[in-house]
This record gives sequence, C-alpha cells and structure tokens, in this order.
Amino acid sequence: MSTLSSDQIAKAIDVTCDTVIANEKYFSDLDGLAGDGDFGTSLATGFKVIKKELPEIDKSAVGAMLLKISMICSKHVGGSSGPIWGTGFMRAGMASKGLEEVTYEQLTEMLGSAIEGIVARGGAKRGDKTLLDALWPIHEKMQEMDGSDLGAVLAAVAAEADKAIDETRSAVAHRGRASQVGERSANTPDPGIVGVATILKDWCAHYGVDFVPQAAELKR
Amino acid sequence: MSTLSSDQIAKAIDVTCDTVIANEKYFSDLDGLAGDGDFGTSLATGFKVIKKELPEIDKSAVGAMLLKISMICSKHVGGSSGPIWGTGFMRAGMASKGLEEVTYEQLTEMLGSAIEGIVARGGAKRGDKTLLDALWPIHEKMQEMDGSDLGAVLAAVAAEADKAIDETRSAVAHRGRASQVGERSANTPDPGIVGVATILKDWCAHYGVDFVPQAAELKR
Amino acid sequence: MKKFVNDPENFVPEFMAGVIAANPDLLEAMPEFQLIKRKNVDASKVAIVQGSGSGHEPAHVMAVGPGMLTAACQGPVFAAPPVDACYETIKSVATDAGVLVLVNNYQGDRMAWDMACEMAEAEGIKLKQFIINDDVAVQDSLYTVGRRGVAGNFFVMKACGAAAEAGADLDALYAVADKVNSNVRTMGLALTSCIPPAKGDPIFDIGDDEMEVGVGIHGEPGRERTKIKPADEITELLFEAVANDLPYNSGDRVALMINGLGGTPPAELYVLYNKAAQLCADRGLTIARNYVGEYCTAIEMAGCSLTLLKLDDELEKLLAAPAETACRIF
Amino acid sequence: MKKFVNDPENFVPEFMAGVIAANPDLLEAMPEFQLIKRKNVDASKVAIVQGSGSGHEPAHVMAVGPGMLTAACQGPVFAAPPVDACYETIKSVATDAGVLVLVNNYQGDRMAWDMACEMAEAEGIKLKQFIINDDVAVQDSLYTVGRRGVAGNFFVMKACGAAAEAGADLDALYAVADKVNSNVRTMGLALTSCIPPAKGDPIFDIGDDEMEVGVGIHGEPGRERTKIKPADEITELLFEAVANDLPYNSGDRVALMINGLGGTPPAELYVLYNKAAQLCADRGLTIARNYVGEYCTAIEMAGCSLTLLKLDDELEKLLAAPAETACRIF
Ligand SMILES: Nc1ncnc2c1ncn2[C@@H]1O[C@H](COP(=O)(O)OP(=O)(O)O)[C@@H](O)[C@H]1O
Ligand SMILES: Nc1ncnc2c1ncn2[C@@H]1O[C@H](COP(=O)(O)OP(=O)(O)O)[C@@H](O)[C@H]1O
Ligand SMILES: [Mg+2]
Ligand SMILES: [Mg+2]
Ligand SMILES: [Mg+2]
Ligand SMILES: [Mg+2]
Repeated sequence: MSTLSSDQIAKAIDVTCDTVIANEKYFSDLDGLAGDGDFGTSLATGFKVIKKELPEIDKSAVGAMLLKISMICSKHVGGSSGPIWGTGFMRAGMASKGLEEVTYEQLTEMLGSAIEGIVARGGAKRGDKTLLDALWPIHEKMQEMDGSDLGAVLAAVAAEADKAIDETRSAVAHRGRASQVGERSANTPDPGIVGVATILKDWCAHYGVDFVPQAAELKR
Repeated sequence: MSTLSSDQIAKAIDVTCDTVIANEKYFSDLDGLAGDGDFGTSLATGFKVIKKELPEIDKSAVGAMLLKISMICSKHVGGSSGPIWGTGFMRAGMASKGLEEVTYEQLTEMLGSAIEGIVARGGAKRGDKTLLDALWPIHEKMQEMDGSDLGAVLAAVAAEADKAIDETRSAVAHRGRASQVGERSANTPDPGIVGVATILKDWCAHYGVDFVPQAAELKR
Repeated sequence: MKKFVNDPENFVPEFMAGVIAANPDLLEAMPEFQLIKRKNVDASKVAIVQGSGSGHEPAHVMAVGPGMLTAACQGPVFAAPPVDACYETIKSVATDAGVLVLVNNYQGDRMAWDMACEMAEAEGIKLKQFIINDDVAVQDSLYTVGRRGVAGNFFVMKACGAAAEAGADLDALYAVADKVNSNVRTMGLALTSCIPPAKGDPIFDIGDDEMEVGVGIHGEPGRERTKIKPADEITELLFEAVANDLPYNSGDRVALMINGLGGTPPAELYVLYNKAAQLCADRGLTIARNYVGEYCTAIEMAGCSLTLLKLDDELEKLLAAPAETACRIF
Repeated sequence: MKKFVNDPENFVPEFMAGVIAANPDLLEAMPEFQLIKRKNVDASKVAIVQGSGSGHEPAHVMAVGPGMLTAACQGPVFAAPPVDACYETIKSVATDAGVLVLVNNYQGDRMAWDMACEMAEAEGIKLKQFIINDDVAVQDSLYTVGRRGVAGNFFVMKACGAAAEAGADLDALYAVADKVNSNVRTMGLALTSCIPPAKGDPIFDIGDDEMEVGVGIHGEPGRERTKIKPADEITELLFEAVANDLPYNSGDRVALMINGLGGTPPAELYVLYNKAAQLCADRGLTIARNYVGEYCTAIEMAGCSLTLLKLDDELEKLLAAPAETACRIF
C-alpha cells in the first residue's frame, strides 16, 4: 500500500500555495457575488507566509508540520477562513502526531478529523453551502477506495469537488457572510468549494493525473 | 426718435428670464470648464423670482422697477453674479430714476452707469475675460449709432457680444473663480459673455431681428 | 482605484500607524497583531475589547480611548482578524476585574474570538463574550448566522465604556451590553459600492439609478435592490424598518443616529436627520440624544444607516458621560 | 446622481433644518436668509461671522457654536450667499463690541460681504472684515483675485472664537486672524470630481488613473493634472508645496491638518497623516496639535488637503481652548 512522506505532503501544500496565491483575486471576486469579497485575499495572505516558511519548517514529522501550518493560519488568515483552515490543519496535525509518513488510511482519517473540527468550530450542516459540502463527499470517496492507485484517488476526489460546485450552486448559503443575504446567495457558486476544487484540479495537473472539469468555475 | 416704455423694458426682462432659466444647466456647465460651475444656477435662481414677481412689480417708473429687480438679485442671486448683476440693475435704475419711458440716449447712459458700477464693485479691466468684455463694446456701439432703428441696434450689439466670445476665448481669466486656475482658463469661453450674447440672440428672435451667430456657443 | 494607498497589503498597518502618530499620549500599538490599546490602563477596572475587519473606521481601533474600548485589533479590510491577534488583544489588557469581549455578529469574528477566548480562559483570564446584532435587514433565524452587528455597536461600546470607567464589574457590564443590544436597531442603505484596496475594484455592481436597501457594512446585498428614491422616502423606509422592529412606541425616549458609510458628505446626512427627526416626532418618540456623522463605515461607500436606541435613565447617563477617542474635532 | 437629496433646490434649507433639529439647545436659524446663529449670545463680546457657498460642511454653518462662529449664512452649493443674507448675518449678532467678518478669498464672497459691510456700517454697526487666503496652489499676484481661502479657515475661526470668548476686543481679534492667516498654508488634491445637487452631474471630468493637484474646494482645476500616485508620494508633494511656501523651518511648532474633501474615508486620511508626520519630523517640525478628518469639504469629492500652521504660545493656547459646534462625536 502506498504511503505519503512528510516531504510529499509538504510538496502538495506547496502546490496548494501556488494555487491559492494565483487565484487570490478570482476567489475574492467569487466571494463578492454573495459574500464580502475577502475569501481570496484572506487565504492568500496566509498561504504566502506558508509558501515562504515551508522550506524552513521541520518536516521530520507530519503532525508537527501541519500544526505549524495551522499556527500560520491562526496568525495570518483573517475572516472565517482563518479559524476554518486553521482548525482543519490543527486537527489533521493532531491525527498524524509523531508520524514520519502516513498511510492511505491515516490520510483518510486525518481528513475525517479535520472535517469534525471544522464542524465543531462553525456548526455547518450538509447543504449549508460551505466547503464541507466538498470535503464530505471527498472523505466518503476516500473511504470507498482502497488507495492502491493514488492517481485514481486524486482523479476521483477532484471529480467530487467539481460536482459539489454545481450541486450546491442553487442552494442558499446558511453559514458565513453569504448566509446573511438570504435568497440572494442562490445561483452563485460557493467560493470555498470552488477553492477546494481548484486546488485538487491543480494537484491533478501537477501529478499528471487526467481530469476533465465540468463546472464553469474550473474551466476558465 | 424712438423711446422705450417701462412695459417694453419689462417685456425684454421677461424674455431675459426665459433665456436664463432655459440655459441654467448650460451656463453652469460652461462655468465648470474653468470656474466652479455655479453661474447658471445662481443666475437662474434669481431670474425665476424675477419672472414670478415681474407681473406684480410697479411699472409706472423705469428706475423704481430696475431697483426692485436689483433687490431681487441681492436677495436671491449667489456667487459673484449676485453683486455684479445686482449692482448693474441698481446703477441702471438710479440713472433712470423717475422716468416713465427712456430715450435711446438715456438707455445708452443707463448701460454706461451699470458698467461703471460693476467695474467699481469687481475691479475688472479690459481683457480680464468677464462679461464687461461684452458690455464695453456694446456700449461703444450704442454710442456710435443714433438709435433711429432699434432693430438695427439690437442686431449690431448682438454681433458685438457674439464677437466677444471668440475674442476672449484664448485669454486667461483675471477675475472670478476662473481666475484662480491660471493658464487653465485659456481656450474656454467666458460664461458671463456667453450669457450676455445668448440673451441678445434671444431678444433678436423675439423681436424678429435677423441675426446669424458666429460663436459655437450660440449655434447649438 | 481612486484611493490614497501605497502597497494595498500595507494599508491597514499604515493607517494604524497614522492613528498612533496622531494620538501619542492616548494610545499605543502592538503592530505585529494590528492591535491598538489605551496607555495607562487602570488595572482595577474591567477592560473592554473588540476586533473585526478593517474598513469600518472609526470603528474599531479608532474607538479605543478613555470611556470607550480599552483595546482593539483589526483584520484585513472586511475580514475578521486572525485568532492570534484576538488572543493577544485580550491578553494585552487583561485585568483581575476581567475582560468584556464585544463581538459583532459575523461568523468570521465569532469563530476567531471563540478560539481566542478559549485560549485566554485556558490561561486563567476572566472574561465574558457579548454578541452584538442590531441589523434589522437580516432575517434572524435558526438557519442563518443571524443578524449582523452594525452601527448599534457604537452605543454598546459607549455605554459599556462609561460603565467600566464608573467601576462596574464584569457581570454588570455584560448586563449593560445586553440592555443596549436589546434596545438598539439599525438598517443601512447603499448608493454606491466600495473598493477594498487589496481587491482593487468594486465589491458589487450597482446601476447609476439604483440603491441597495438593507446593505451590510461589507457591501453584502441587502433586502432589495430598487430604483433610487428621494431622501425623504429613503429615510422613511429605513425608519419604518427600524422603528417597527423592536418596536419603538409613543412616549419612548430614544437616541437617533444617522451614520454615513464613508462616501456620503455631512450635508446629506443632515438632510436625512431632518426627516428622521420629524418621523420620530410623528411617532411620539423623544430624541434625547442624536448622532450625525461617520461611526461605522464601509470604506468609501456612499450610503447611510439609521439607528434607534430606546433609552432609560441608566443608558442616557452612560451615553452622556465623557469619552475620548482617536477621532477629534478640535 | 447618487445623493441623498429631495428637490435639489431645497438641499441647502433641508440640511440646515437638520442641523437645527440636531442642535436645538445650541443653535437657532433664520431660514429666510439661510442663516444659523448661536443661542444666548453674550452681547459684551465681539461676534464672529462668516458665510460662503454650501457644500463645504462642516464649514461654515456647522462651525457655529461657543468658541467658534457666532453666526454664519450659506449660499447655494458652491456659490456665495446673496448680499442680503450677509447683511442680515451681521445684523443678527451685532454687539456694541463689534463684529469680525471672516471672508474666504473668493471674489463672489468678497463682493457680497463688501456690499453687506457697507450696508451694515451705514447703519452704525462696528465691524472689521478679514480675508483668509491660505491656498498655496494658486499664484498670488496683482493680476488675479489672489489665493483662495480653504481649510486654513478652520484655524482662523478656532483661534478667533477662543479669543472672543476670552474677551478680546475687535482690534485684538483682527490681529489674531491676521496672525493665523499669515502662518497657515494649505494645498488640496482631488481623486474624483463631485456633483452639486442642482447641477446633477460632475463638475469636471477626471480619468480613472488621474488626480488633480492643487484643486480648489469647488473643483476648480489646480496646478496640474497627473497620473495617480501612491499615497506617500502624494503626501510628499502636498507637504513640500505647503512647507516650502512660508517656509516652515526646523524648530517650529506646528499644527498639522489632514482634511478629507468628503468622499475619502477616515482610514485613508490616517495613511496620509502617517507620512505627513514623518515628513514633519524629517524637517525638524514639532507637531503640537493635529487634526485628521473632515473640516472643509467639496461635497463628496474623494480627495484631501494638507494644512500647516506655525504656532506660538498664544495660538497654541487658543487652539486648545474648549469649543462646541453642530458636529459632535459623542
Ligand atoms: N461555518 C462554516 N463551516 C465551514 N466552512 C465555512 C463556514 N462558513 C463559511 N465557510 C466557507 O468559507 C468560505 C468563505 O470564507 P471567508 O470569505 O473567509 O469567510 P467570511 O464569510 O467570514 O467572509 C465560504 O465560501 C465557505 O465555503
Ligand atoms: N469682477 C468681475 N466683474 C465683472 N464680471 C465678472 C467679474 N468676475 C466674474 N465676472 C463674470 O461672472 C461670471 C461668473 O459668475 P459666477 O459663476 O456667478 O461667479 P463666481 O466666479 O463667483 O463663481 C464670469 O463668467 C464673468 O463673466
Ligand atoms: Mg468572505
Ligand atoms: Mg462660478
Ligand atoms: Mg469576511
Ligand atoms: Mg461661484
């Protein structure tokens, strides 16, 4: 069974930094449709620091590295995204404490822990139109698959996130700044979900995994 | 020799009211080019009151009627135009005190008095790019002519005012709000001169006097 | 982007440095946390803190001063401050008397302050959190994050600030905050959008003849988008929404605030006040105190909000007490 | 036109009614002359009056109050008040101690006040007229009307207001006005135009990437039109123009004002203040008092002006004296 080293995870995070930084304005514009237009900037502010500090961060243990990244989120990411992503990285880090590399099962559990933490922090439910509506199906898909072909897993979860964009598009947001505009949030994509899907799309490109996006927001 | 009755003068003032009111926005726009954009509104505010009160104003004496109009200017016209037009009407009124009708010579003197008063009030000199640069040549033209054909006089003074627009266009304003922008007032028409010329053009139309304007501002 | 700004990333640190430079005797900063606090804090009194996105000045850091906030931190424009900054804000002014944490009801702020309060309490700091939610434009329901906290926040800060100076303890201060929040209602309206410096263009599009009724202070869409109306009709529609919500009844003494959202000049706010004062009189409300100006802005948005606070003797006295902040006239 | 306005012709009377409604104990109006005056004027003291176009609020009618103006009248937006209104303003507060008439140097204002002063003096009213002209953007020469009076006006009103309260006589007050005016310099800058309500559209056109350096408070073109620059460069260019004019020299104590022209939000003004304070320090100027906010606006123009006033002990004391106007924070 395939395992992921701390360095491999660090590399994936580094690719994520590039995605978030490159999409700063786009993600903020999406957030401006029904929210307050800060999503892209908030996230990019933190991931610029992560990008810069990542080479220096101790990578001998996966958990410690993720906790360090969580702290950067607490320190540098404003808006709801700070507590949400900070909590996610913190819980994933706690779930992988002391490990030098993680198995596919451990990776799946780390995501499960992150999701639990985010739910506890922000109280979102299925269909509330948050990035959890992408993370839940991703987690379920990972539980279904055996992880023997990580490329296949990546293609499958990228497709789940992609699907989540369109499946939640017509919904009304019930969390975050966008929830305070009522019906007006319907028929706009959720920026958090688009963010997760864009990261996965870019991972596919980076790892040479075939993936044909469906949602308009990924086809730009 | 032709004389003008108080009623005839009142009628000319009434036509002037229509001109000023109809050009409120245009005159302000002209003033906005190098000045502060209030000329049209300031003048129109006063002439709306004049238009309304004119039927009630005692017309038994020319002088008293003009003094009444001067008072309306003092009360209702803001900006430099209040003192300028108010002083002009006041001095014209003083020069025609007690007269029931005025001769052509008296009319010419009334304009001369108005000009003197405006000069004393605002200190403008020839070429300072103010409405005096229209009034001076008009006054001189009136002194040259004998007034036997008032239509011919009207056509001649309208042409003087028309000419003054283009003759002062390239000058730099030395008085009023527009003077405080230095070179920037060059190559804009002076709104006060355009105002005088427009009034005379409309008088020509009202009295059936042929007049073919040259300046762009009168050809709209 | 028509703004006075250098590198947009430095916008918040730079304006905060300006606030400190203009108030060297009154305030001091911890720039690494975008935090401003009073100098010479009286350790025997409850400290009052707040922190939220930037772009609402004079809220929140400019509201620090005697009789107002003890400390405040700022996030980036329109985004809640990072958790760390909230935590440090509490820690920087924590006294034995405790800390009152005033949070405007936005999920980002709430989550950041929740985490910060947990961290501070774990270290033994005594505190209470109070959530402000005065915006009637937003439906309050179990299925949303609830009503937003907007200009009514000023009255909570002012009343609690005065009570804290007078020596009230933490529970008493919480009760003051609760009394103000229960009696204050606001609704806003935008004529134009606004441009967060880092974004560089308007946060929403709005037609030349349109207005956004019930807009949030971050440009969030409101109750409805309509054709622009005369000032008196706008005042009426804001007043009705606000006055019917609590409701405010004949005989009530109130504070009335006309708040400018940043791009609306003083004269227009007084046109609105003029009508609002008439509407209060028509309804039998006595305006005991009034506030016309910029209290909680949305950067340079042209727009306004109308706030009513029902007063009792206690609140009236607290509002009248002296206070001082970064913003001065003389 | 994105403004809170009913019938544009009633804009000025309506905002003035709002000012009165918000300050019933402090102020009263004579609406037929668009005139606001203090209640309970002390007849033994010199009265201070002013009057100019509207659109510069809080100047001029909102600057009436104890320690500031005794009365002021407003013209239409951006136009001098009618002669009658100026005359009535003098008359309404004339005391045996006399009246100090403060006129900003615009030809319209000057002619109206000249006529009004002649009328008042003919009736035996004792008065002195003082002309304020602090704008360094305008060339001062025999061939123009001279420098405009802009935000520096605040300091003349404040210092004279304090001196009048302290019982100074008319000659002494004139000397105070002269001292302030001789030591104060201002320059403004616009990022956007503004819309007089009666005109309905912008008073000038300006590109999305342009700024107008040395703009007048009525949108008069300034020294030059350039590409927009970072905030620090803007501050530098205003500071250099102002500071070199008097000039202000190392060791001077100064008051520094960053004035918003109406559409610029508080945070941006503090970005400018931050840099201006550094520039003062670099030049060896000590900022004894500072002012950041809206003191003299051009309706809703986005822009600013920078003012320096060289202080001596007398002026510093006069600026520090208490005062009260229509605009309040608390
Ligand atoms: N309670 C929540 N739980 C999980 N994700 C959330 C929650 N609220 C918002 N989000 C996600 O965060 C995104 C918005 O982030 P951001 O703009 O930083 O927050 P804010 O709403 O405070 O402005 C949303 O698109 C959504 O996907
Ligand atoms: N000193 C003056 N003497 C005569 N006419 C003048 C003088 N100053 C200005 N004007 C005329 O008045 C016009 C501007 O009037 P207005 O806009 O009301 O004045 P302001 O310059 O105060 O805004 C100018 O176009 C000019 O023709
Ligand atoms: Mg957001
Ligand atoms: Mg003008
Ligand atoms: Mg946000
Ligand atoms: Mg004018």
